Amino acid sequence: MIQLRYFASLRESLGIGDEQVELPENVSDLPALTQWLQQRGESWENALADQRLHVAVNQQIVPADSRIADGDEIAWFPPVTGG
Amino acid sequence: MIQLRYFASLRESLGIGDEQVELPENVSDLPALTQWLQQRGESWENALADQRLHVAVNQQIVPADSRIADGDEIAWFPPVTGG
Amino acid sequence: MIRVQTVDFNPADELEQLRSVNNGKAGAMVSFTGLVRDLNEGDNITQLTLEHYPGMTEKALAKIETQANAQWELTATLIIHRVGPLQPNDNIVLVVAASMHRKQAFAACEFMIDTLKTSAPFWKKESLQNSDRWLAPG
Amino acid sequence: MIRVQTVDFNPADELEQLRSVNNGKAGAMVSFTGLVRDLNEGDNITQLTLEHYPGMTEKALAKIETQANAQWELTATLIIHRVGPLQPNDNIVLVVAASMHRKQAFAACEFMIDTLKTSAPFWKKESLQNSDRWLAPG
Repeated sequence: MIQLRYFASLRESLGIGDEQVELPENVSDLPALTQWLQQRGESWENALADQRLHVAVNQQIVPADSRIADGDEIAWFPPVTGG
Repeated sequence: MIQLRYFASLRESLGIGDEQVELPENVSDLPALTQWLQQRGESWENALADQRLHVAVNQQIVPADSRIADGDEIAWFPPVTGG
Repeated sequence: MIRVQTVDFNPADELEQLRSVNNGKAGAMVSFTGLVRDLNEGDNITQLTLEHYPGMTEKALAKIETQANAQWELTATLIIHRVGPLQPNDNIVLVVAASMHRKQAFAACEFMIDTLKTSAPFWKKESLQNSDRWLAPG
Repeated sequence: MIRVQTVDFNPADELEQLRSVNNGKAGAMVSFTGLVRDLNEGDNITQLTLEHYPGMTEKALAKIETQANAQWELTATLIIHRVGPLQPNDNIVLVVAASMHRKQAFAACEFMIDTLKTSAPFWKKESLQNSDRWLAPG
């Protein structure tokens, strides 16, 4: 299983904040995972195509082409605006 | 009359914090006033010779050769160390 | 010390608390308080909602504190950030750096709030009279 | 606002007071608190006495505030400086700048304390175990 999380405007666009899914066969990096999620429909395709999104794996921001593994927590979110 | 004030280590060296004196004849600038005060004795001569001293006329720091007039408030003090 | 919380904090009490444990070590304490503004881009703000990433946010703040302490000689640091719905003039964030040296306290405090704004996972949503909008980095 | 006083002040109360009158205008408030250190140049400090030039000091502080407000967009400024005998960890000075912009609040606060240290007529005398000494600018 992998834990997926979506924050802020992305969470609202997708209508979901977090979910647990089985890591699909043949998916071992972020581009493949994103592509797999984008097959869910147009809203997913568009929302995850946003180049400004950051991705964190296990609560660390990582490059968009990073590898992933079973058990990871993967989060997508727009640029941060705290403070 | 002019008001003279001495602060901090200078006040302690001179043993006086403030005084009112008649502006002496022929004294119309700070160098002449300083010279006149230095005639009071060695402690005055030495203390007022300190090049690090600042002079304020009417509560504004001024150049050491500034003119003075009757009614002025003149203050000498070492470099400031507040804050 | 870092804290992420929904409840309000009192910058005054936090500073006094830091001062009481300081016990004469630091000569300089610099604080930054971020407040909810009532006006942004010409619009009246009725509410500001702070979302965060529980777990990652705390790690990000702890890392910022660690970086500041590595770069400057500090006797104490503090970061408190609120989350949830806030009203105009509410406290959002408090960042404090204490040092023997004033320049270092200023530099560290400014570094911590600057870094927080670009790297800690918080997101702001403004409520206007009749609509909401997510803020973009400014 | 400026104040020169012998009695203590509470940075927390002062900040809270500024915040309450801020009423949503400023988004950023930066404060500097100067504290009496218990150690200086390797010596234990038992007391620090602040002398000032009544009248001129207030004018110098007011001028610093005016300069800061001319140079940056500020919604509020505050300078409080104590005089007389102080003990280690006592508050010496509080400088606050509030602004809509964080960079401006930092710059203005640092300008005010830097300028105060070089131009406002205050003098510090340290009491050690068995002697006193006047401080030179550092």
